[in-house]
Amino acid sequence: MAILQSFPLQHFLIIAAMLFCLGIYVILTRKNAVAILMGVELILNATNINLVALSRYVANDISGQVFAVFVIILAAAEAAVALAIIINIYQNFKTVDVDKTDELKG
Amino acid sequence: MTTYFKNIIVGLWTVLVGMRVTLKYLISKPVTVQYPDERCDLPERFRGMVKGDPDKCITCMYCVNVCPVSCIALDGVKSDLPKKVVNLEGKEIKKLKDVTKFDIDISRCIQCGFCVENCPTGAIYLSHDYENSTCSREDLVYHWAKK
Amino acid sequence: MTNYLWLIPLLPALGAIINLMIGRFLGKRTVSLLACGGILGSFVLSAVTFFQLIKLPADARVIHNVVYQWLNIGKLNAEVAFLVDPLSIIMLLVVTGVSFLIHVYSVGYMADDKRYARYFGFLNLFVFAMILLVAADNLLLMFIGWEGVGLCSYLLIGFWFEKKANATAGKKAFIVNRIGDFGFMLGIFLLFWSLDSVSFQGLQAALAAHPLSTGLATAICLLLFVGAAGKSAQIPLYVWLPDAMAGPTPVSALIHAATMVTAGVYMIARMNFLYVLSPTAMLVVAIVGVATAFYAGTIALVQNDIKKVLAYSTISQLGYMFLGVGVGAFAAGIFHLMTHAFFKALLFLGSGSVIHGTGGEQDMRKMGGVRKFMPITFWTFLIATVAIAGIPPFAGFFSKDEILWKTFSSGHRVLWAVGLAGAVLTAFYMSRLVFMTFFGENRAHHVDHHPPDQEPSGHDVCCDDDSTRDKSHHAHIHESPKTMTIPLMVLAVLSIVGGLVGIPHALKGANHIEEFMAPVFANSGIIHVEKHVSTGGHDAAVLPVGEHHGDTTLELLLMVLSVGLVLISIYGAYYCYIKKKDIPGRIAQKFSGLHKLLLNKYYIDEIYQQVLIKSLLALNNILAYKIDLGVIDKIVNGLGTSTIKVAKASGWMDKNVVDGAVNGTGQTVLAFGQVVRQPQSGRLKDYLTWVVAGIIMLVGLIWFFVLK
Amino acid sequence: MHSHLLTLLIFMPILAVPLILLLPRKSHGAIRITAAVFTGIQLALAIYLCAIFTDTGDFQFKEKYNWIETFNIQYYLGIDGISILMVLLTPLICFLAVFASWGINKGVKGYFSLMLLLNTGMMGVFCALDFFLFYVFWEITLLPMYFLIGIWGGPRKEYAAIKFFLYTLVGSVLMLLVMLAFYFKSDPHTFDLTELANQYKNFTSFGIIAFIGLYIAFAVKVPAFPFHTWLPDAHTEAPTAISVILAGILLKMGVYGILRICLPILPEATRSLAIYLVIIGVINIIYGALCTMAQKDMKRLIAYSSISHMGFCLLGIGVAVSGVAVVKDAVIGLNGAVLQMFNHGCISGMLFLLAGVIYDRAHHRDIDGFGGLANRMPLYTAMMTLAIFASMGLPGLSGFVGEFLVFLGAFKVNMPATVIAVFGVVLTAGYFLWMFRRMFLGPLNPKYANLTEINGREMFTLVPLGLIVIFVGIYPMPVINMVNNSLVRLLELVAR
Amino acid sequence: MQELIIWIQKFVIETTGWGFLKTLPIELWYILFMFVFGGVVLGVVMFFAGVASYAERKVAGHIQSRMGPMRVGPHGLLQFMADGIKLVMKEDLIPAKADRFLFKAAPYVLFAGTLALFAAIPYNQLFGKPLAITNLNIGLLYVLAMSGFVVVSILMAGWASSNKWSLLGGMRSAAQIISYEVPVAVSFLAIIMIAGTMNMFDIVSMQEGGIWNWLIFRYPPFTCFVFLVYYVAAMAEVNRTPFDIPEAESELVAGFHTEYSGMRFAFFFMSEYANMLAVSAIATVLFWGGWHSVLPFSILPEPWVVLEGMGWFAGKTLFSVFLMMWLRWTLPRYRVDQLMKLCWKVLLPIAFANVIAIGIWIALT
Amino acid sequence: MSNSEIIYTVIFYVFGLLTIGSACIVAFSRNILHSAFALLLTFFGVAGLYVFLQADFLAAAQVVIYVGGILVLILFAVMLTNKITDIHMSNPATKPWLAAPLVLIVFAGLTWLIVKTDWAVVETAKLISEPTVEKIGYAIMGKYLLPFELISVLLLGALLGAAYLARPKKKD
Repeated sequence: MAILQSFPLQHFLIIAAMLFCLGIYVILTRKNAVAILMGVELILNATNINLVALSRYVANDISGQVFAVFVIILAAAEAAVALAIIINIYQNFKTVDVDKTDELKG
Repeated sequence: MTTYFKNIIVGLWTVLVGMRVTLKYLISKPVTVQYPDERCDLPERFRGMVKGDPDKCITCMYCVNVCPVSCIALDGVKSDLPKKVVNLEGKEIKKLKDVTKFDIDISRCIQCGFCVENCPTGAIYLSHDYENSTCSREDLVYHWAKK
Repeated sequence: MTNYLWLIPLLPALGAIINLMIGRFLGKRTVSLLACGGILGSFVLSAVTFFQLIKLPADARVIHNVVYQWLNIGKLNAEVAFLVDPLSIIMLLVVTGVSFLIHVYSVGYMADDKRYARYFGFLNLFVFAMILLVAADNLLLMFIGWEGVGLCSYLLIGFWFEKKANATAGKKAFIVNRIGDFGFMLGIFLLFWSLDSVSFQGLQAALAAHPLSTGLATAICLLLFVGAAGKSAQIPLYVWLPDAMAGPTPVSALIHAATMVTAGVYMIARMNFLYVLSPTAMLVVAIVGVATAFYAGTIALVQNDIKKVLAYSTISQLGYMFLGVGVGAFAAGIFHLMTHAFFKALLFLGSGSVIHGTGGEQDMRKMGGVRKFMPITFWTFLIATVAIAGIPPFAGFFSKDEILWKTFSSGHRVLWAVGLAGAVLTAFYMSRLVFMTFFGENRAHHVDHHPPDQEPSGHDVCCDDDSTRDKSHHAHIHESPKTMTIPLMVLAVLSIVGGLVGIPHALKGANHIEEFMAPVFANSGIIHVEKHVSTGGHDAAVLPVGEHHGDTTLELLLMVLSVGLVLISIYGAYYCYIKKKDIPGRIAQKFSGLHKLLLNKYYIDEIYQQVLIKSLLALNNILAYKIDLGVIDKIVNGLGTSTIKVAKASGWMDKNVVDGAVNGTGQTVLAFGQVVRQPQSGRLKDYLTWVVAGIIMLVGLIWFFVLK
Repeated sequence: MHSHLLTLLIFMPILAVPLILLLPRKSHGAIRITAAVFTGIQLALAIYLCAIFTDTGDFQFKEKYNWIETFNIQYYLGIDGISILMVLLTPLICFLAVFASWGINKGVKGYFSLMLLLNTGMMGVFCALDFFLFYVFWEITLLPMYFLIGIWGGPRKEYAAIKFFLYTLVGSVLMLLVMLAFYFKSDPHTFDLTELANQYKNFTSFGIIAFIGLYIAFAVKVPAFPFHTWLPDAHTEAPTAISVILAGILLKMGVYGILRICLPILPEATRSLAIYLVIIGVINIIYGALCTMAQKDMKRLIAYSSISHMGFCLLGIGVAVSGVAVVKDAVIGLNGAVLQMFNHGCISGMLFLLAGVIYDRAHHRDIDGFGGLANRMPLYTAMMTLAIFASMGLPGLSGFVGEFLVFLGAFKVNMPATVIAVFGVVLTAGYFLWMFRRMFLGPLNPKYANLTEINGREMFTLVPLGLIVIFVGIYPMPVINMVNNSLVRLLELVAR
Repeated sequence: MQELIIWIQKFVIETTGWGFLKTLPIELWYILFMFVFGGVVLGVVMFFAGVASYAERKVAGHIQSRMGPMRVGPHGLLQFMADGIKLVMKEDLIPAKADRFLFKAAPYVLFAGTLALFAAIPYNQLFGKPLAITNLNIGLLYVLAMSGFVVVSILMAGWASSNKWSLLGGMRSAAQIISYEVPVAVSFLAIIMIAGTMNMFDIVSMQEGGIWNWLIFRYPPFTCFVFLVYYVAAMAEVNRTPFDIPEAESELVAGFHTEYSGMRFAFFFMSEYANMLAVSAIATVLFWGGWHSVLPFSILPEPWVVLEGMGWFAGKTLFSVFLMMWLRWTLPRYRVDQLMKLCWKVLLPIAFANVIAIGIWIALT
Repeated sequence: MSNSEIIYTVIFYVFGLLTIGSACIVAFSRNILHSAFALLLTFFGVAGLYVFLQADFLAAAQVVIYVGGILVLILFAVMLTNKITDIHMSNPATKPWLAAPLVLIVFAGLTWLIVKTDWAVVETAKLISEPTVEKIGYAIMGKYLLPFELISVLLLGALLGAAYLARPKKKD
């Protein structure tokens, strides 16, 4: 379709890269475990964009979308488990601050 | 497992039964009336506001004494020309006093009807009046004595 | 021929089992039929056995029946076996016969008791145990019966257990009996180890083989006598019997007059071959017997409870029996046992009838004039009184006089004199009883207002708290029903003629009973003679009976003397209680100390209570709470706490000394680690930062070194 | 089947444990029934065993397998006349205990599992012929008992359980030490009891010490004065069925241990120390009886009476051993002791069951708090009468036979001791009748006017014991025939 | 869609004669059309919400033997106008501690999400073309996506109110809607299996030719069950009694919109009715043959058949709405646990069973 | 560039900005709830981008799963793990001075890579546009059946695991 001709692949990739970097920033700076999870979601979204865009522009087939679907499913699973863990952490530590849950500290 | 399906079926069935009931009421005539426009008929022995009739009152103070909430205030002076009042049995009795004060505090009245039962002349009675709302509390004290 | 001997105890046993197990569901009629039928069967069988025995030649009058082996270890060989010889057959007849009559009497007496079946079950069980005791072939089986009658006595005394006093009386009876059994058991042990046998025949044989030393025989005899004293209520173990009057009156008649209490006498008679070896023991028996006879008689003088009087009278009469066997007049003792069973049963049943008729009244002071209302009871009672008082030709006269004569003739003059005094006392208190109860006018009402001042507390035994009887407390006094009066009449007849089997030779009688039992005691006589000869010169303390056929004149004289004294005594009682009724009171006032002492039974119960029981309980408490909890547990707990303390100390050592050194080393390492661990914050983000930085560096390096 | 009968007997109850653990926690009925069925099978096996058992004086139904070869430890089972009665009594009591525990509602699963484990342990103790195996089973009984008292017990259960545990543990430790001493002194090293008995000469050097060690271990279980104070507490706090097992079987393990281990292995020491056994037995009898009289709690009273009655066993053993050289028929006392073990098991079992019955209804056991129960519960009273009269040693009931034989045996050997001990019988009558009077006779305490009569299940637990009591009382010969030869042989070993 | 736009473009240019309009790109037309149509839908929905509130009160009144609103206008017909004026005039209160931005945004987001549902619903056909804002070939998925959107806005409102009742109501609501979305999705799956498409227009087209062609009667009784599951779950999704836990006035005052007043409340209010309408419309589309007549032929002649279709569609949809009202005044409210139990233990298994059964049926035929 | 292209471009950049802008709010907002709600917009923006990539199914799935599922979960988690009545849930950043340079370096590297790489883009004429649902369906059920099944199992496992983790703890 016509619309694809309007803007090149790189635009999508740049947007994805920005999302990715923002996700990493969130992960690196946030204390709140839920916020970190949000960062992970951002990164996953960025990946998905890359997958779909590259499969559309470069491979021109459906596999990228299929994998994007898989990633979405994974994200859902990951979110569920991660949030369950976070709630458990909250119950045990009364906080979700990852800096304070440093029982592993040697 | 059987109970599970039975529960579902019974649940559905009871919903249908309920819906039949509500539908019946939906199409039947409502029982409420548009109050200011239409009013229901009051039953004969409805106990509305207590009213006094100073003409019939012989100031016997029965009602004042019997009132459980003391909402009646009654007073009289010896009248110059005693009148005669027909009591409830149809006999005439003398009315020796003029009523100077016949106050009934509706806000306290509980419509027990003791005063009415004890009044020998029917000077105090329960009316069918029930729209008593006023703007101030003072207005709820009705002064039946003629000034 | 001997096959049915085991049936004699079995029939009452069956009756007992049925009545106890399912009696509740049977009608009263069935219960009484079962109970009486069982006893009647036993009696008939005993009678049959008796006739079989009669048929046998006099020397071989022994029937032996082994049922099964009970215990057999080493030399110990105890069988469940029955031995019937003239001695035991008389006992059997008396036991089953009197029991049967009392059963019949009970049918009327207990008619409206709610535990009717249980009562008859216990009664049957008692008869079973008694038969076991009497017919036993060995000491062990005898001991079973011995304890069995004790058990039944316990159960029956406490039959109306709702009243605490009744239950306590039963308990007391059992425990006092146990104390006696303590001696009895030790006697059995000693006997067994001395003679290696427990059966009577075996013992006799062993004794014949190698005679015992006198000391050992004395020990055995005295130990056995402790048991006999317990069972037969002799000093000092008589205390349970007056209390035992708490049971229903037929029970008192059966157990505490006719059968169980005589077990001790029977046992000594049964062991005569042993007793004759020990003159000392015999003398002790005789002295205890006569002392008891006199002592109990004095107490009986002042008692006001009709059954208490009879109880002390029983103790007194038992004393006579012991006197008899103690002086070697075994046959006379058994003879008195038999007659006593008749008239004392009659007395008890009569008193029961009076109690029944007056609505549960036992205090003689509240009776009087009952004669008019209860003629049969009165006449039978009178016969029994005359019999016990020793007026010829009633039963008691012959047996008692026989004992007194044997005592006198064996040389124990003092014992004889005390015994005679006891006989006078007997006549007095029995007459007093009769006069107070049956003569004069009814004092039920005006005595009622007197405070029961003289009744000692704690012994107010009133057996009837059955509500039906309580209601008719002062109701019209009436004669008892037929089931009660017929046994009375039968016993009255027996009381009259019972003595005729033993009319002494002095009165030109044949003394059949002594002759009949002679084989049993003859054996002992032989041994004794041998012994007597061997020891030589020994005072003729015990002489074989039946050798004193001379001295008839003296015997007659003594008889007249005793009868005369008894008649005087009766008149005295008549004078005091009918003619001049104020005399007893005046005497009581004059000798108030003595009167009080007698009334309170010499305070023996109180002494026992204070001295023995109290101190025992105190000891118990000390042992259980002071020693067990105070000492042993303290030690255990102390050990525990000291262990903890030691552990704590060693823990302290560990912590401060050993750990100090170890920790010092550790801390050095730790300090070093502290420096190194800084990058490892344990924080996820720090690690992630390092990861990102690392990746960047890695990519940079790759780019720099590889791609470039 | 005969060759593995004992193994089957021992492990039958434990077979039920996994089944019970698999059952749902709530299905109490199924758990109880499982326990009842398996103990019932065990009981049937035990009865069969008794039926085919004839006392030859030697070990029978032997099973011998190597267990830990390195240390020459064997799985060695066998029974003779000394153990046969206990082998019969254990399943019986346990079977009845299952029914007596019908009312347990708390942690039913655990309760029955532990009870069955306990059952296995006790059976093992009575069947083991290897000292090590014996010790293992001995210890197996310890733990379930601890938990059964400590979890399902009364208000002071922890105290009682720990006291029980500590006492027993001290004893166990001593036994372990002696066991090791035996092992290392024997040549070749062995734990085999028969072999150890053959090598008795090796142990004479430390016989006295070994005997004392073993004695303490066993005396705690008996319990002999002064190691007896755990018993009243344990009994009082334990649930009914556990009291029954404790009194009925566990106490017998002590006496059994003395008979099985001390006597044949340490004949010389036993002989020289037998007089102390007699003395302690007499102390137990009199001291226990006197203490009993002061008790106010029904179960405590029965517990102290158990102490008193177990004294007869010690007395019987003591006199038999000390009289073995001088008296021809010393075995009478030993017979009495063994019979007393069996009888006391039945009688005290009955008594504790009866105490449980009244406790279930009135929720207390204060003797003075009752009164006149005979009127309200005639059947219960009848059973109680039977039990206490049997316990008093009334002739015609089983208690008499044992006591009488003990006294008879003792009299010749040690007359003073016997005289004192016989006086214990008087005291026994005193305290039991006193208790009976206070609880059952007299006016009915109005508080208990609505007490329900003993029910069918409880009767079911009592009647078999009652029948045994009566049967042994009137016909003891079958029982004596079961044990006599073994005891004669045992005394031969002691006389060496 | 494209053709419809082109047709409109042509129509507009021809009628106005403004040729320059032709230079505008078709996409702009498209956007314009969407705005116009969206405006129409908005108006209809708002009007409907008012009428529905009136109808609801009337229905409630009559079911309870009362009269309902009677004062404003004849038989209270203008009541909704009065209410609307009242709501518009009312002061807009914002709690002091509220998160102002989110508080303000929430009703609009919610309403937008609800309104977005109407974008994909085909209301009728014009010359065989769907009359819809957009005819999505993933229509059903879109519907699902939008109802998920509602959840977020409810949470937003609940949290932004800074009121624990609101928050609890919001969280309950979210939990409920998410849960009930699952049976809805599974019933959609059954429809998709039958239709072989997610395009709602195609689904409606399948059902032409009489009542027996409606999907609800396609594989009886499974499709009936599918409908039941959908309908129950949909009622739960719009928080209607008996599933009005989030608003349970007796427990939570009024749930997530407790703190709202005035116009913002009106948006919540409207979005509830709009949601009812949307859900009913989807039910109509999926099960009741959309705009198709009960009969296999249309009553009105060709050009007016559009009106007939509109009538059928509106009638069916409004009947569904009435059914919801009827149920509301029949049934009591569920408890939370019962609600969840109903969803996960009853509706979901039945929905899956339907899918499997229908799948087998399809495979067999 | 045609008119329609302009419109598309505008719309595209609107979506792009929406995505990035809301992602920035996610990253920089001090209120975690704002972050969460901004995430909603990010997801929407990404869905829009999918539409531009003609992945309509994916766009719908993105909204359904991310918005309807994950975001709600996140919101719940936020509300459950904070004192919910506190409206200003602070979400402070730590060490931004350390993270920012790192992230910038990464971004620079990526941009450099994207720009520098010579992407083998297919010719636009061949970029076919057709409904993807059916194709995705066939791909999942055919070529990618195994990963699909695996992911199903994983999802199931995650479901159970999450339920296990989040179940109420028994009070001792």
